[in-house]
Amino acid sequence: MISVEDFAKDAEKWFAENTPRDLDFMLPLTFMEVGTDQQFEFLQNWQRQVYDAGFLGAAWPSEYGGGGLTDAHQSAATKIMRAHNVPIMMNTIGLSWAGPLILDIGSEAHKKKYIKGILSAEDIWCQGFSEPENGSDLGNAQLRAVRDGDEYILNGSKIWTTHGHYGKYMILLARTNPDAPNKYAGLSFILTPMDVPGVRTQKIRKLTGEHGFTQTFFEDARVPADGLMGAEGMGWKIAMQTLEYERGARGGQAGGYSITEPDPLEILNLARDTGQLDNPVVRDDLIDYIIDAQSLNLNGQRAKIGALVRDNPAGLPLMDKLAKTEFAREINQYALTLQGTRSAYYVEEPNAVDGGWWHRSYLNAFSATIGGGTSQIQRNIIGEHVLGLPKSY
Amino acid sequence: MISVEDFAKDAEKWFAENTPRDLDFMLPLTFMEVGTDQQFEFLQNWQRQVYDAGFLGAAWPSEYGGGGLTDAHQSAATKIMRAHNVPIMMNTIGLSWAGPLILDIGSEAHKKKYIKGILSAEDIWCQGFSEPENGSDLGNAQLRAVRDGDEYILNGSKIWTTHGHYGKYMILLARTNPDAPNKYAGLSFILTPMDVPGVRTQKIRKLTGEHGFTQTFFEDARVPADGLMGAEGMGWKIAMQTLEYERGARGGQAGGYSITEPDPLEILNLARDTGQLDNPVVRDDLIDYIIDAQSLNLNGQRAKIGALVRDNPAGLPLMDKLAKTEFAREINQYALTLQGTRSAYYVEEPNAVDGGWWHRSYLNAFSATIGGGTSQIQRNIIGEHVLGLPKSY
Amino acid sequence: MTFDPQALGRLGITEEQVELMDVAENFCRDQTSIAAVREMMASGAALDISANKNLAEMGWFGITIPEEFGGIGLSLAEAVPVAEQIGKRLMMVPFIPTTVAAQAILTGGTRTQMETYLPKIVETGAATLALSEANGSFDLNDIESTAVLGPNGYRLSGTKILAENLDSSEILVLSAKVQNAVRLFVLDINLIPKTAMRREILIDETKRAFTVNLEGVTVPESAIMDAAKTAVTLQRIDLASNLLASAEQVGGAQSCIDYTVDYLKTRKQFGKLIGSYQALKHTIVDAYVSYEKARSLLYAAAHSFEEQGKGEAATRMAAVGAGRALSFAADRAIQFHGGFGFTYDCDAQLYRRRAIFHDSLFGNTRWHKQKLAALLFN
Amino acid sequence: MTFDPQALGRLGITEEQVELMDVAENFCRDQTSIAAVREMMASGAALDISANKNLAEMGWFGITIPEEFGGIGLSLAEAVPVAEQIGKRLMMVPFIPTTVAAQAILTGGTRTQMETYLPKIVETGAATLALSEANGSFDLNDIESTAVLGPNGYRLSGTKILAENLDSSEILVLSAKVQNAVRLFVLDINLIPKTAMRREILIDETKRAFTVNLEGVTVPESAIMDAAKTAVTLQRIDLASNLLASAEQVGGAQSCIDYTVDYLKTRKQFGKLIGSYQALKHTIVDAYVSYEKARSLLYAAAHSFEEQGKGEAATRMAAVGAGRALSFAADRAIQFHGGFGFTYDCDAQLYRRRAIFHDSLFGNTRWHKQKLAALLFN
Repeated sequence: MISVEDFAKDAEKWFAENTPRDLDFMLPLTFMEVGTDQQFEFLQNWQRQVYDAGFLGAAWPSEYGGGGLTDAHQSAATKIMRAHNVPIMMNTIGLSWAGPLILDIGSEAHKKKYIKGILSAEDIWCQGFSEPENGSDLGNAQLRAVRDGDEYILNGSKIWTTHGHYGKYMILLARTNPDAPNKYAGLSFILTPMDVPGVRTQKIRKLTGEHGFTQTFFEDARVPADGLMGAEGMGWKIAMQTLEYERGARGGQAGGYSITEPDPLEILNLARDTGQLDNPVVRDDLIDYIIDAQSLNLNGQRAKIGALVRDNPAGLPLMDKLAKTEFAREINQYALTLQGTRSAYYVEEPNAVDGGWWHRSYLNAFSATIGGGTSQIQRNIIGEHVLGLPKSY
Repeated sequence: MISVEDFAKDAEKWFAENTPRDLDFMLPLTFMEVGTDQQFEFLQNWQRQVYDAGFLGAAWPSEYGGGGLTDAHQSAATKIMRAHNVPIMMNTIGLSWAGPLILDIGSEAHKKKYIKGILSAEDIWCQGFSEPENGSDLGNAQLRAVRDGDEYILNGSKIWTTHGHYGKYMILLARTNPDAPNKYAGLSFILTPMDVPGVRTQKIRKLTGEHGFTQTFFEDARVPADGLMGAEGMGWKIAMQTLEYERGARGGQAGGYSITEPDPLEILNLARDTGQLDNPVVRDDLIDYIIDAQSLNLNGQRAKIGALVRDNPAGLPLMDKLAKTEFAREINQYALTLQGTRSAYYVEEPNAVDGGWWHRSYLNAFSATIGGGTSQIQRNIIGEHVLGLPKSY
Repeated sequence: MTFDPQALGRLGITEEQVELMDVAENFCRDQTSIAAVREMMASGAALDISANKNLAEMGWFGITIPEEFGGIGLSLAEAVPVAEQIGKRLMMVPFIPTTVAAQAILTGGTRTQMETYLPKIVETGAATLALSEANGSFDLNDIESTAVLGPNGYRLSGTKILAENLDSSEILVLSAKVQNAVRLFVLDINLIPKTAMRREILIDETKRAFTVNLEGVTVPESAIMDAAKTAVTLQRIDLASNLLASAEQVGGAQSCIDYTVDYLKTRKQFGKLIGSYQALKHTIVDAYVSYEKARSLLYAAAHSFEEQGKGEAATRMAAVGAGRALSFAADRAIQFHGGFGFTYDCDAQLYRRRAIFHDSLFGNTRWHKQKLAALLFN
Repeated sequence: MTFDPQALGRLGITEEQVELMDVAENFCRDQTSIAAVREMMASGAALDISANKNLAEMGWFGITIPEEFGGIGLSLAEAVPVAEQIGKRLMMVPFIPTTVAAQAILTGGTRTQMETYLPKIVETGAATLALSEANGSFDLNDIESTAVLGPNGYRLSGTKILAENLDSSEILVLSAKVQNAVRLFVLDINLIPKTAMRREILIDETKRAFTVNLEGVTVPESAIMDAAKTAVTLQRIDLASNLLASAEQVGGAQSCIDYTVDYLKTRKQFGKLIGSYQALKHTIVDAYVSYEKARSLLYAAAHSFEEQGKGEAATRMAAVGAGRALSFAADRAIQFHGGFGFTYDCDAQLYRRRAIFHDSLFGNTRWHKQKLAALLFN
């Protein structure tokens, strides 16, 4: 097996040569922000290239399409990707949720069928958890799945499906038993093809003006029952398990990274470019953002050092999403105040500062403070699971 | 009757001549902050002087000890008191709660017995609403009052009683019927003498280090039943009525003022004295406090102009306590940051800035963000009664 | 140290204001709806022509114009309730730039310019201003465009940005440097070729603004305004804009809060109305408190606008209060609408974009606070 | 522009730190309790003599002192976990001033001074500093005390404030101007008459500090420290104090949050545990998040303290983080304890007073941020 050092050297060379630069369109910070077909196709192609070069899924088993190396190899490559500020790996639901889950508890047939397409971005995956009436209350999902021989018949609707209109498969949380003793016990987790009759997606326009996600309607849609993960009634448990893959609290992600984190250097550059870096009030504000960014960065480092988190091991992982997404919203919002009269502009306006990037980033930042459990829900989770406070609902 | 103008002229002259200046001890901002006997006695004497001069209770009926003039007369005098920044009128529970209530619904005997002593500060009044187990949940008061002939027998305990150890009378919220259909319906409102056997007060030390209020214990204490206000079971309604007197939402207060409002001029002076007024970051912060102080001041003016509040007439009165008390806490807290190393000091330390005034004011500010319904309860009230949001508990 | 809180504007109201408040509230409610605004936004319409016509018929473009020029002859204080109601409904009418342009002409125009333009403004409401430039500065003196006097008049050069409603206006007030001194001009818009105007893409899609390339445009010598009054006119433009923009934002904050409170009263999650959760309830209460404070600051600014030494401080305070109230309310409105809040269909984004737009035009919070510190502490 | 986030301190830990963390946690828990602290507070005791003796026996006053002087020979990074645990228990021991005084002597003392004083410090922990003056300035160069060389040594003049634990110390580091240049001195405390010391009334009643009148005090010529090292020593005093004070505050924030969470889990109002109300729950979560961030900043500062160009920035960031975390947690702790929070008996006030005290000693948030801006942006 190639040494981690040599692998890192190869990665360094490859990304130095192959990272796309000077595009004439804006790249999204997260997969949720993909707003145009142009962005989508570019990123799909880019993930494919990284996979072909061996720097994505390096630690996944080679018999299913992975690189057959170790987590240390993949970490090294991922670190180099960050350092080169490369475009994100866009098939995020596949790479961080479905893939790890399938490798963890899927059948041999699942692994053969799905893993390679996840890595190569040939098969786009999406997630069907939220429903129109149950945005935060995932456990209350009502989409009905009725077993009929080798199939499930699906009826209901899922919403806020990122890449829904590109998706080949969906990880679906469905109600198989409406009479279960509690709402959670009636749920099942099903790998669902989206190209079957009765499945229809409808684009939803984001507050940015772009199209980013969809609502998916299921009308007597028949899907193979072998997509059931675990057993019927285990859906909630498995969904929580996938959340842990995402949080990185368990290993198993394919690597790469799917979120470009806000870098205070960028806002410093903006302040300098707009002539505000000499303003003591602005300097004072910027120092706050730098301290905050640094503390989040350090939280990440500390989470890996057992001795420094032993009193509350769940604390840092569980606060990560809240702290980072609120920070992103705030720093992008602040950036608008540095632009003077030009903050009146938006994307595609030639007079706009940085092409309207900051405005769009601010609006898009809500996708992360709302999606995947709102910041308010995150505070409940931290309060209850880390501090042991009583439930609020 | 003397004209308001002439009355105001007399008041102007009297306060110009008689307002005490250059005391060698600190005066409290509110009656809740009276921390020493020296302060208490000084303020009691001062209220007596103002009353004797005719500038307190000017609008209350002359047959009970008031001045027999109009609200306009008293308002003019009160305004002049504020302008001269005179010491507060300290018998606040009497002046703003008990007195107006007695004048409103008390018997002729009540009026004859109580009103004059309230105005002259000879009879100190205190309030017995909160209990140790029911700080915010006043409606759950458990102090038991059992009717026995012409008396009530009281058992239980009240807490956070300002001036409890000086008090001659208490306005008491007691449970006369434990079996009432709901917790509110079992309460009665009783004017209670405190110098009877079975009533014992115990001083509570405040976080400032001073003694400010008491817990009051009732053990088979017998009090005259003619202290009952309204009828049995109406206690909650009457208590809410007294709140309205306090908020000024109904007229009837004796006048004067019982709270010295924070003045941003003072913090400006502090910033100048400590050489911080040239620091652009401090200037920026101070502007926020000035804007905030100004908006609170203007809220008060606007509340009196019907056309400017008609869409939400309850809004300004109900937010007044929340906004002012949180502002006071914040501005006093901020003041500490202007003092450099000397902010390490506290009251009575010769090196302390302004004799430690700011530190004590900050700590005392919690009496107002906690007492009389915490800021959290205030937000519930505004949310429910102004915005019509559903209850939180 | 000149700061005296008592001197910082008191609050009061005129009978005319009360009257206009009533009329404006009813008028604006009847004139439009969010659905109609969204339709115009999508169509790319220049403005709401029908509402605008009705506004003109009510005489509201002339509220602040003296009767001798055909106006109603009231003050800016009376324009405030109108702007507030227009803001509440997100109406696409050029009330603010028109009123401010009229103020500019009244303050710094020659008698002839007043007689020429003011009656027209009352009639059509079709006036605007072109002051800002690509440097993004809030300082109206910080410009580079020039005007050079030649045989045919002033030959202009440079580029202006953020000229609101230019394509639907007839009269333009613009600034340019004449021999290194900033000067103001008022002119017929048809002196500027259509090809010199480019419609800009704004964060607030209910607003319209243009970049104007002045290269080669020549205006008659009579277009130049009174040199001695340039400074006071620029100051008036700045403050009048901020006063009316504050009113528009306060109105917007009100409807944004109402819109969100309605959702909190009807949307359930985890079996309970989400408005019963204190995380949402208390925060929207804070937004409401912030809005009420902003309203008080606004009415005080309106009341003391004309008072020397008070008007500026009161107006900048109102601008800070209004900007914060709307920004905060709208930011939280997006968040509290959850997934729906992240959609284009949710109105929360309209208010948030509106707040960003206003923070851009004549100074944001930081700018106003800096000006206030200089006013009050120096 | 020298700012590079990657250069701003990384996080790591030494085996010695882990070990000291364990030992310190157990030791401090066993040594004291809040009840004992309150008793000493009330008694006016100079310090917790028994705990102090045990601390000395553990050798902890010598953690950062090289072995040749009798110390353990570790770095300030290893003193951090000890200060954190001391802070968590509000222990009345002079760990911080002693450790910082030792750092001062190590950095700017002569060989003889090191040999004279450092072993004594290891043994007794009885060293402190007198630097600040009545002007309240955080700038250690901003002093007016003077030292004039005469036949019997330096004759001192001026007044020092906030000399911690002076009555229970044996060794003192102080600053005074010699011919207009700030210089440092180290001396036996018995050179200063008891009558020249006045115990101060501090906001933090678990701390002890003194005003010292230097008028007429003469110290031997040998007391003066190395002139060439004055600047670097003052810088070291500043940063070491802030590092350890941050640790003490982080520890305090932890116990303050624990204390409050316990109350939220047991106190009922309106029939429900108050910790189920989001107004309290979410706010204490925010305090907890702030505390965890402060901890990360603290450990990073410890880890990169000795690195040129990183140590200062990392330490000042830690100071900002720790100060804010404790101030916020304690302010909310008072509020969330309701009526009880307003009493002297509630521990919330102890933490709040502690935070104010730390904001006073070697720079508050605003001061550190200003220094950071100069470091990172200039």
